[in-house]
Amino acid sequence: MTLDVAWSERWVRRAAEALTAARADLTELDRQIGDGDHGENMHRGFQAVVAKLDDGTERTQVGEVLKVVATTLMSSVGGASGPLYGTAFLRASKATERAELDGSSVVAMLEAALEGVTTRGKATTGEKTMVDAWQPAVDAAAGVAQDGGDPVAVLRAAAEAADTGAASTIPLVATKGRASYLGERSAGHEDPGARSTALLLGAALAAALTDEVPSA
Amino acid sequence: MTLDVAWSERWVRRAAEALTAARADLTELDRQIGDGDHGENMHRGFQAVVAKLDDGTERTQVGEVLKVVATTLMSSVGGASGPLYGTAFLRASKATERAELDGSSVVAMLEAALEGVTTRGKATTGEKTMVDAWQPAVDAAAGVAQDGGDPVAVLRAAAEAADTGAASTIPLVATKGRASYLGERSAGHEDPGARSTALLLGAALAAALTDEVPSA
Amino acid sequence: MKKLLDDPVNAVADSLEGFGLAHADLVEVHTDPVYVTRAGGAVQGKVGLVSGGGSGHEPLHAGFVGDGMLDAAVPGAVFTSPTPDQVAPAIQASDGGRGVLAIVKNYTGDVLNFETAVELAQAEGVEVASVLVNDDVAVEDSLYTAGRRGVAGTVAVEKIAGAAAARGDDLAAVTAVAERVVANVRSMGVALTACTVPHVGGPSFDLGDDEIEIGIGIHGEPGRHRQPFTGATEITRSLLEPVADDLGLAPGERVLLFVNGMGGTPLSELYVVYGRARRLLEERDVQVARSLVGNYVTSLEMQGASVTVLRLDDELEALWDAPVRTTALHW
Amino acid sequence: MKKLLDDPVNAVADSLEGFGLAHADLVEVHTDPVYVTRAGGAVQGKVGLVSGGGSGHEPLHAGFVGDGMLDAAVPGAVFTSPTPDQVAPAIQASDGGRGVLAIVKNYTGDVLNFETAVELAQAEGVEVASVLVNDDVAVEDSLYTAGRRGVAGTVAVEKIAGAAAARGDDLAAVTAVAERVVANVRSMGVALTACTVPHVGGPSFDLGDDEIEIGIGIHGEPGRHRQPFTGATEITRSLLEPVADDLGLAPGERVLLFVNGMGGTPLSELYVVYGRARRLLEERDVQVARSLVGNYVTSLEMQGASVTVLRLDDELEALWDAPVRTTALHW
Ligand SMILES: Nc1ncnc2c1ncn2[C@@H]1O[C@H](COP(=O)(O)OP(=O)(O)O)[C@@H](O)[C@H]1O
Ligand SMILES: Nc1ncnc2c1ncn2[C@@H]1O[C@H](COP(=O)(O)OP(=O)(O)O)[C@@H](O)[C@H]1O
Ligand SMILES: [Mg+2]
Ligand SMILES: [Mg+2]
Ligand SMILES: [Mg+2]
Ligand SMILES: [Mg+2]
Repeated sequence: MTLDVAWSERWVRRAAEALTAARADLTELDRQIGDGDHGENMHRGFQAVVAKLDDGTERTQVGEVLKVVATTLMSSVGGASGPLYGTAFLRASKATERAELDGSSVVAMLEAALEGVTTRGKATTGEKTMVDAWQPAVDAAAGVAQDGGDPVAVLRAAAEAADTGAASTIPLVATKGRASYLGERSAGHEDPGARSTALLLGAALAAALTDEVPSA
Repeated sequence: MTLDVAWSERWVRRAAEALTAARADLTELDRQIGDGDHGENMHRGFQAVVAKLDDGTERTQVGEVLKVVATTLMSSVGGASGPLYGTAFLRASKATERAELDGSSVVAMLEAALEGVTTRGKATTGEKTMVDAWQPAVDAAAGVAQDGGDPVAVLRAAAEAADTGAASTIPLVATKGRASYLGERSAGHEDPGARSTALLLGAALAAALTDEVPSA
Repeated sequence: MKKLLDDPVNAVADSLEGFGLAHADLVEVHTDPVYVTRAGGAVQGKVGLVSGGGSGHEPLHAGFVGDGMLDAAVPGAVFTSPTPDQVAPAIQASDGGRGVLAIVKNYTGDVLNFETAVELAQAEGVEVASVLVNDDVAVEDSLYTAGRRGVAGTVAVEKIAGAAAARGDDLAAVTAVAERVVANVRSMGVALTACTVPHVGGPSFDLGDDEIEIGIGIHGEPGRHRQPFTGATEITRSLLEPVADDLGLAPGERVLLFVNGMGGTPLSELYVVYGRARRLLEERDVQVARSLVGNYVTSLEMQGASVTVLRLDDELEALWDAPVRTTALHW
Repeated sequence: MKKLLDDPVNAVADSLEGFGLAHADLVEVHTDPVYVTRAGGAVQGKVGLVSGGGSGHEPLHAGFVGDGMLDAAVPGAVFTSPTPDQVAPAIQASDGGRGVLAIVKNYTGDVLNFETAVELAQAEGVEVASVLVNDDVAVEDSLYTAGRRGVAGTVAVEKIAGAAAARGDDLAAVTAVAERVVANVRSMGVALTACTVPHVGGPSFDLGDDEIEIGIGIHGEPGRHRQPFTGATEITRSLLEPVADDLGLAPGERVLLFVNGMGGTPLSELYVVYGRARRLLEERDVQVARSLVGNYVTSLEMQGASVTVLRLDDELEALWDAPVRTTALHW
């Protein structure tokens, strides 16, 4: 399957679906070590994105779709995750100004997204943030691409690494974001933003595996 | 046993003891149909009375003791019960300006007290107030005195009638005091003021049956 | 029970001590007996205004002591009216030579204790009048009850009578204006939760997770009936309609709309209720000319609110607008 | 969950609608995007002041819009910072030709969203400066945290910077005075209960019947540690001491003492805490020259309080005393 504009739209719709399904779970994770709004924030944001996508505009580049995601998240999410994901998708959109992505463009997209997150948030791995999902995703994707993997294999590596990365935040003590206020008490809980990153990349993979578009 | 000044002091101390023991129960009754302070009010009032009694003054008339009760309740209880009991004891003190009470003076004392309550509170029997304890107490006492009963027998009749009277308030719908705000919902609960009246008269009887003075 | 108190027995005294320290420019807290006067004492040549009642309704009444409102407030124990020996000196301390108006909420306890206090103060040569506030439409006003309770409408009575006294009205005129407010103000309240009286230690009534009490007073007492929780719009309607009906509001009339919090409800929710109540009044073609939203007559930490409507005329509106400088109301 | 709301999704919008209707003389509520400005818009020739953040802290910030304080406030969703496209127009609407100061509480979300908004407003030609409020001593300020949070001290920053702007200071001077407040103000809070975010429907954390959370923020987040409930004196000590120590208060210094309620605590208890805190300061020979007690920076209906101390000098004291006319602060 090719990672074209239609794929990117399916990605967004699958992401919206996945985040709505995980709304309560993400909020519960955030309730444990944050302020209990991450599920609501991501749900609100991606519902707005989907509404925007349906505005009838024809889009010919993957980057155009990702730019809609970026600007809509920026203006509808708020909180820490709004600007972080907004910037991630803005950078990613600039790296994907093309009709179709090959393996190395997927890597470029993920690298740009990660760079967006770290530029804004100044976090590195091990600080119990979404970076702990993005960074391994980028690394794994780059490895598979280097070995000549096809774009779907690259995405799969990214999604799986993000999932493992999110789970790896559980024992960590947060030093960035709201969870850092808890100090040692932040250990023992998964970071909600790392989990939502894993969900986003999982949705990208799912959209690449089937043509089916989830119903709104 | 004679109902002398020593008896009246024992009465006050026993009353204080009984009200402190019933503090939580009276408050619970008041919580059901009022504002949950009657136990606290009576406890606070009679603690103040006992403190006042211990001021070293020598008292030669029952009325002097009851006047201490009256003025102290008036200035330390507040709420509805403060002025009602205050006036009751003030009138009772005027009816007992003597060193010792016979049967008919006990009746006169109780009649004066009831008159104090009704003058201030304007309630009659059946309105679910302390009048439903005072009125049968007066009636029963008058009956026994008329039949030539001794003062202790008169007191016993009053105490027993007050107890039955208090219990008789349970099915009533209140039309006076805070409980009247509840309308029909006030039925099914005993009136706290009627109960405290029964406790007061029970203490008067107990003080007449033994010389023992409860320890503070 | 978790409360920011030490010994519950000293709750009122400890709180008043802090209140007096925080606002020494405006108030003076007297102890033994306990009452609060404005700093500097009575204003000579002005009718004095005194109110009081059980504690637990803060900022009522001590929060309304100051320029343009009360000269003294008398706090009793929590939810228990003060005693005559507290009220009488407060009345005397408020006399600036033109008499004193006592503003009494209609509860048996308050009425009886103020009655005696007024007699005591009169015996000391002070001219004293009283006005009874009974704005709570949740209670039937009939021969078969103790009459309507005084609740949040008390703020309007104290503010407007205070302004009348401040402009120099004599005792009869201040009393008349206070009575005019009483005649034109109505309230009704709802509880979402009960409150816990410090010395009791448990909730004042038991309410299910999805139940509310309509027609509560301000003493943690149960309301007139219990119903399932609906939402702000429905609840506001069940408070506003009886109030407006009882007042007999006619199209074109002007009112003050006052949404009062019971202590534990966030301000943001009070504004939701305010918006709903305003819409209902506008549907009746009643004009909301003045507004007040906040926690002014509370029941400790109870969650809930009351809606108060005061029918305005030019004079009441001007007196409402007159300057006031107290710890809780200031313009 | 029982709250005086209809659909939780509209909680902020519904509340703001009521707020705007109740206070049309002071504020104007804008929708799409959502922000609040003072009625009549920017004051020409005055530096504009804008603040904002998640909702649920009412009266912060919209309650401080008015003469002598903020020109605009930007409320986000409950406990979620507003978006740049809300903040940027609020900044532009506050520009009276002498630039705008954005007062930002130090949370990653607020910082990032305001950052972008400031860039957007600057791109539209507005001169904008920012100040970060980070008064919460419960959080270690180190390389290993997101830094201290901004909590109740924000009120002092907004009041004093507002007074500096009102007296005609230029943007650099207003910014400098705001930074001076930030450098001299510290806070610490305690929760007796958690709060319930409307769209979550359950408590923000679970606390036992006899437990309290020391070092909470204002977003319903858990605190720094949990301990058994003691009483007001002990709890106040555990809040006041870290604040005073961190400020390095010396004998003879003058301070503002601000006891802030978290929304669900009765005013009477806040005064108990105030009295205790004052005594502790006096033991250190620190003079409490100014006081504020009330629910100003809240966490919905959370029960609890915070203690804030601001070191005063003559200028800060005069700016604190300068007239202010907002819905929540008025003198
Ligand atoms: N500095 C940062 N760098 C990267 N990610 C961060 C940073 N700060 C917070 N996050 C992420 O944001 C998530 C929280 O998002 P959200 O709950 O929506 O916002 P808020 O913390 O403002 O309530 C965290 O779980 C974390 O993954
Ligand atoms: N008008 C009245 N006449 C007689 N007794 C009354 C009247 N009103 C109230 N009471 C009595 O007072 C009792 C309540 O006293 P208390 O709880 O101490 O005062 P409050 O009602 O002010 O809280 C009631 O149970 C009732 O017996
Ligand atoms: Mg969050
Ligand atoms: Mg009672
Ligand atoms: Mg009472
Ligand atoms: Mg948030």
